[in-house]
Amino acid sequence: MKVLLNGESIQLAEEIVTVADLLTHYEIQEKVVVVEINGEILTRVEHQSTRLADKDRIEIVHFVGGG
Amino acid sequence: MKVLLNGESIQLAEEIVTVADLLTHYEIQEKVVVVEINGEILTRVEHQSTRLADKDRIEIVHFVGGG
Amino acid sequence: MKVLLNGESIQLAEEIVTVADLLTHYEIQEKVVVVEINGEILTRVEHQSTRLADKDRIEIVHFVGGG
Amino acid sequence: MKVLLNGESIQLAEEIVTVADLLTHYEIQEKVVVVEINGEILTRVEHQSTRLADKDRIEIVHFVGGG
Amino acid sequence: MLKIGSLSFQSRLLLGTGKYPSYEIQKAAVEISEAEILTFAVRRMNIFEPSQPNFLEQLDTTKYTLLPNTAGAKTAAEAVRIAKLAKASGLCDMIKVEVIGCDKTLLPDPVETLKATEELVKEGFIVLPYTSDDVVLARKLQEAGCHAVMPGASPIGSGQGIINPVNLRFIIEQATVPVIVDAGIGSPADAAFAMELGADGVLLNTAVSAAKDPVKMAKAMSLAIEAGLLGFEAGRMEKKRYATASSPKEGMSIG
Amino acid sequence: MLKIGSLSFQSRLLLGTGKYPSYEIQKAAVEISEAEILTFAVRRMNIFEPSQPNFLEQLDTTKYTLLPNTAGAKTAAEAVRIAKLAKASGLCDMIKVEVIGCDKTLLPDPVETLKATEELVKEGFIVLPYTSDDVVLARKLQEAGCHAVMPGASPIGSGQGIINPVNLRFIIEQATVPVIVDAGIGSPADAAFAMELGADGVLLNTAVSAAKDPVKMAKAMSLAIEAGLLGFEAGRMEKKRYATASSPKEGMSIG
Amino acid sequence: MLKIGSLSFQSRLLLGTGKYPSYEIQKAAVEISEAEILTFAVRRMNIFEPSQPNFLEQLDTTKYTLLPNTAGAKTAAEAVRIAKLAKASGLCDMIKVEVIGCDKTLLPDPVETLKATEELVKEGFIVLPYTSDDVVLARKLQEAGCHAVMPGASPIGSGQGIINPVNLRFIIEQATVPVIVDAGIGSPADAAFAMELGADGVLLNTAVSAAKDPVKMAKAMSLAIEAGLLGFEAGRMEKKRYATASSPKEGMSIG
Amino acid sequence: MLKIGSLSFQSRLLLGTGKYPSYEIQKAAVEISEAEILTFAVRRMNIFEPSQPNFLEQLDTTKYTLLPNTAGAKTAAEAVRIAKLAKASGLCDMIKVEVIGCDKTLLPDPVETLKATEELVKEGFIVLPYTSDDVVLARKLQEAGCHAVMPGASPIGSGQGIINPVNLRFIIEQATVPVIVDAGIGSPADAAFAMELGADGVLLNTAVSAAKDPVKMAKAMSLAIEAGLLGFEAGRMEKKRYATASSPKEGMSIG
Repeated sequence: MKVLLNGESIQLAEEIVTVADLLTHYEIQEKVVVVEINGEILTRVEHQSTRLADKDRIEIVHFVGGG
Repeated sequence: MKVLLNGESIQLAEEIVTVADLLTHYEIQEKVVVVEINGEILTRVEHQSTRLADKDRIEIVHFVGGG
Repeated sequence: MKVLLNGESIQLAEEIVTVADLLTHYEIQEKVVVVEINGEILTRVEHQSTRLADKDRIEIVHFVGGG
Repeated sequence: MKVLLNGESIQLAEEIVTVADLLTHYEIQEKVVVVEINGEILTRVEHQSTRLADKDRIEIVHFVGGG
Repeated sequence: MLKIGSLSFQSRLLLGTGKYPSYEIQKAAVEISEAEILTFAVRRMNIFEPSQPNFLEQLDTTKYTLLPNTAGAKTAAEAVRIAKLAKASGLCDMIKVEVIGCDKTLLPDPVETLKATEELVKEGFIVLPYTSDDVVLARKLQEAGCHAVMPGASPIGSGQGIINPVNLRFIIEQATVPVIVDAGIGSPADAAFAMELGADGVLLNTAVSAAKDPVKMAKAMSLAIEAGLLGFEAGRMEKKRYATASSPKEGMSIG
Repeated sequence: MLKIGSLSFQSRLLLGTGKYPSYEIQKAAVEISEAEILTFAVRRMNIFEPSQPNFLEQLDTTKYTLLPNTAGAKTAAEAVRIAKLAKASGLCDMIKVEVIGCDKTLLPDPVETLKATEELVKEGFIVLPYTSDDVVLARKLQEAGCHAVMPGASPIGSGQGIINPVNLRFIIEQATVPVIVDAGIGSPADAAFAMELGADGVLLNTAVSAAKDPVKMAKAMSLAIEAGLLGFEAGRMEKKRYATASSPKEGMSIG
Repeated sequence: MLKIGSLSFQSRLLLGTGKYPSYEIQKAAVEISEAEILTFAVRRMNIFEPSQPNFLEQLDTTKYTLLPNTAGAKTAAEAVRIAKLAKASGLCDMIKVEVIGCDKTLLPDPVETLKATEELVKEGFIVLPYTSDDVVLARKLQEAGCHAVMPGASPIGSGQGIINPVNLRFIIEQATVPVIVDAGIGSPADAAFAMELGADGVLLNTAVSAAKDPVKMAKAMSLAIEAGLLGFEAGRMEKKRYATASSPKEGMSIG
Repeated sequence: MLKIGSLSFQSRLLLGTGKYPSYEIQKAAVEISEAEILTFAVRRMNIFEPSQPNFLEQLDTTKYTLLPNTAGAKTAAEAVRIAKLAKASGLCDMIKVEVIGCDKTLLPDPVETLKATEELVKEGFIVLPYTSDDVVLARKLQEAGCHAVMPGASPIGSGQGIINPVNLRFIIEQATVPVIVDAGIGSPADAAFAMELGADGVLLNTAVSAAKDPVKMAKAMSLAIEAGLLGFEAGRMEKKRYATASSPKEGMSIG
């Protein structure tokens, strides 16, 4: 399926079904990240259970240095 | 009639019918004053035409020195 | 003999012969003081050997709190 | 004769005899200048009467903009 | 020329009318100051006592523009009401929005000041809000359509002068309407400094009325404001960390 | 009236004549400033080149009092010599003693300045020493008989304004001769502030000559100095830590 | 002890984590500073490039309290969203509300900051709004239930120190929650001064990260904040206009 | 390490011993301050009354370096005599030259201070003159061979802090001996600022002895001086006129 991932239109591989799969694909499953889908913010526990759908708007954010 | 004039309850003499009468009574008809009756602000021209009624809440204000 | 001691004219007892005697008399022989006689500043060792003479101008000073 | 004029060694023409001649030669006789010869400061009136001598150290100064 | 709304003024000094030792002194001070805009407060009249003289009556109101303030208001609603009372006098349609949020510091309430400004602009007033030196708030007041912003130099009547020139400069740099420094000016140097920062005018009261000689101080202020304006226009020299001689180096080692 | 020695002046502004963009601008600035005292430096004349114009020649020297400085001197002896050279011109018997002790800061040498002052007073000059804001040194210069003390506000040509008003006030409080704030003034507000502190006059150069528009700045300075003087005479309001209303509290809670 | 919401902290220094020369230096600086609260920004992850190291990963997050900011937000809505994203990490429920209203000065938007604070308090966050030194706004933020107010000393990253101590003192005097001076601190003296005014803490970043030696500066800041706190508690001497001898007058005229 | 003459000290704080509420408090303050150099005054002893306790007796004089001052002297001759009296105690060969030229401001006499310094250097003393912030005078004192220069921050006992950082910086930039800021320090921030300017040490008395809690203030001062020194060594960030974000711009517009 096709999703909008951090502002870029991406064609996802078939095996990427859940948010957890997506994070694993980008090798950030271990990192401190927060995922928002179509404006809905997910908690960590929801990563496993949340299935992706075509046209999803996905945001993956993290903490960076700031004042 | 009885009115609330600048916060004080006053018994008005019979001959005081209009706002203009009231100003004359207090000898301030020549002064720069603004009259508010029951929350309604009057223009100068309305002083003549506006009749007072029992229980009216009347405010008479003016300009004083200020910064 | 008569001396001027710290600005006051004093009649010294006969037994006061040296500066050391003087300090003992005033019970300050143990204290940190500096003695000046007629404008001459004495070191501690000179207290014993210095004899007083009539009309001597004697100053006894010490350290006090200061900034 | 040879003089030291404002720091430069100068051979003066024969006809330059007095300080006044010198100022005229340099066309500054009209200007506000002060002349010092061998450390002696001259007043304006002395310009006429003061004769130059060989090896004189001559300074000619004036007013310039300053704070 | 100071332009506020449709009006133009020669003088950059807006003068308050409170707390003068006497009306005679006040009149002389107002005249010598050459101020064209005078502020007033609106108050309940004391009609039950023999009428006291009132400064306004002694003034040729055709010669001055009156700038009533909303002093006393603690909310936008109160400010709007006072503004309407003032306007009903038929003498003015300018209003100085002053909504105090703290009795001890007499500093303005940013939220209520903005609200009052928005409403009074809608009502067709010429609106001059007294504000803190909050830079973004000043811009919001502009966006609300006010006709001048009046940031304080320091607390009202404190005479502490300009505490924060940085914020004032920021407000002035982004201003689309005149900036009038209001409150806290204590001396002519303060007033000149405000103008040097690029302000369009200065509003003051206590600095004149509480001076030992208010008339002389009024003159001093009007001169200082002109001096500061000219200084701003003339473009001041740059500050340098070290010294630079004003007398030339050439021909210095004489003889 | 500013009285220095036997002379009296209407203007409190003493103007330097260095570093103007052109003589035309300088002439206009001098005129509009209404200064009556102009400073100059004494330099070796460049006689070997075709004569350049000289500002002094273009000046009606009967209308101005010349105040030559001893800039360039690093010792009392050099200062005394320059003073004598200046006096020999027959144009002036006033001298600004300026003995610099540090090339980077152009700050004065207190010891040599005092020595030069003592000697020049003996020689009958009217002596105006440029000094630091050292309070006791200012008094010693007075005791030496100088006719005015001229403490610096900040380094020459730095335009940093008055860094230490405390010392200036002390100098003024104990002054028996006029105090003229010299050096460091950068803007009209600085000049007004100097006068508000009680100074008798201000000497400046770069603030005018290095402004983008020197003529306009000259006017600004003369207005600012008058404003500051009037402000000092008028007696400024006291500074207060907290605010005090300028509008009355009575009759505030309307309706 | 600094108490914010339900949490207590030994250290009064809140440290920003932006713009350090290297993670090694940053780690050393954080440690030596003894800060317990570290600020972070929330940003879109660059997932398409090989992952870069991230400071947070190298931090024992059990030892520190994370204070994410809403930098980047220009409206209350954006700030609220960023706050929720931060909280969803499960690492923190504190938020620094930062709604910028001006890109050039990075000064906060008072209206949006207040709105965001109200909403985030309702949402159960521990809310620390970064605000201007507007005194009344600070009180409104308190009334909105924020857990600390964080007025700026001067513009973010400017290092200009405390420009307006008067307003800061007013904010502190009427504070019912901790006051943390945020933004503009440039040197240890600035930080000490903030604490001497009675602040409960200081938040800084650039003063440490942009120092030539950030680690040493981090130590300096932590000492300065302790010094300022002790100085405030010790009760400083009164300022006097004139001098008063510290050595006794008695027995001075010796001999 | 602070090196004065042949001696070296860990602490940068020189502490005065005047005007403490009690000897107990003074002892505790001296200890916690970690000062190694203590100043004293020399006074005529009151031998005709029962002896009062004396702070010096209660001090382990082997642990501290005594720095007697010449307070009370108005001439170089008087200062030299007091210095010799102090040295004759056998306890010290350091002397703080303090020749006051004005009773109201307690500011030093530059000429007599220089004279006394020259003579005492010849006599073999370790000489630390208290001086104004006159930059050239400071250099002359160095040239006279003094072992440290001690410019005042503001009048003795006034607690006004550093009025003129510009002159202090100049003095420090051209110093060939340690510069110790003496007099006028009122708070820890003042002390930190002095060190940030590059001073080698700070001498204070009233700031500690007149604090409500002198012991706590002594601790605050010792921390502040260390903070300021580290801050100076760390190299502070540059001041900027406008703001610069500490959070990154990248990835800001989320979603």
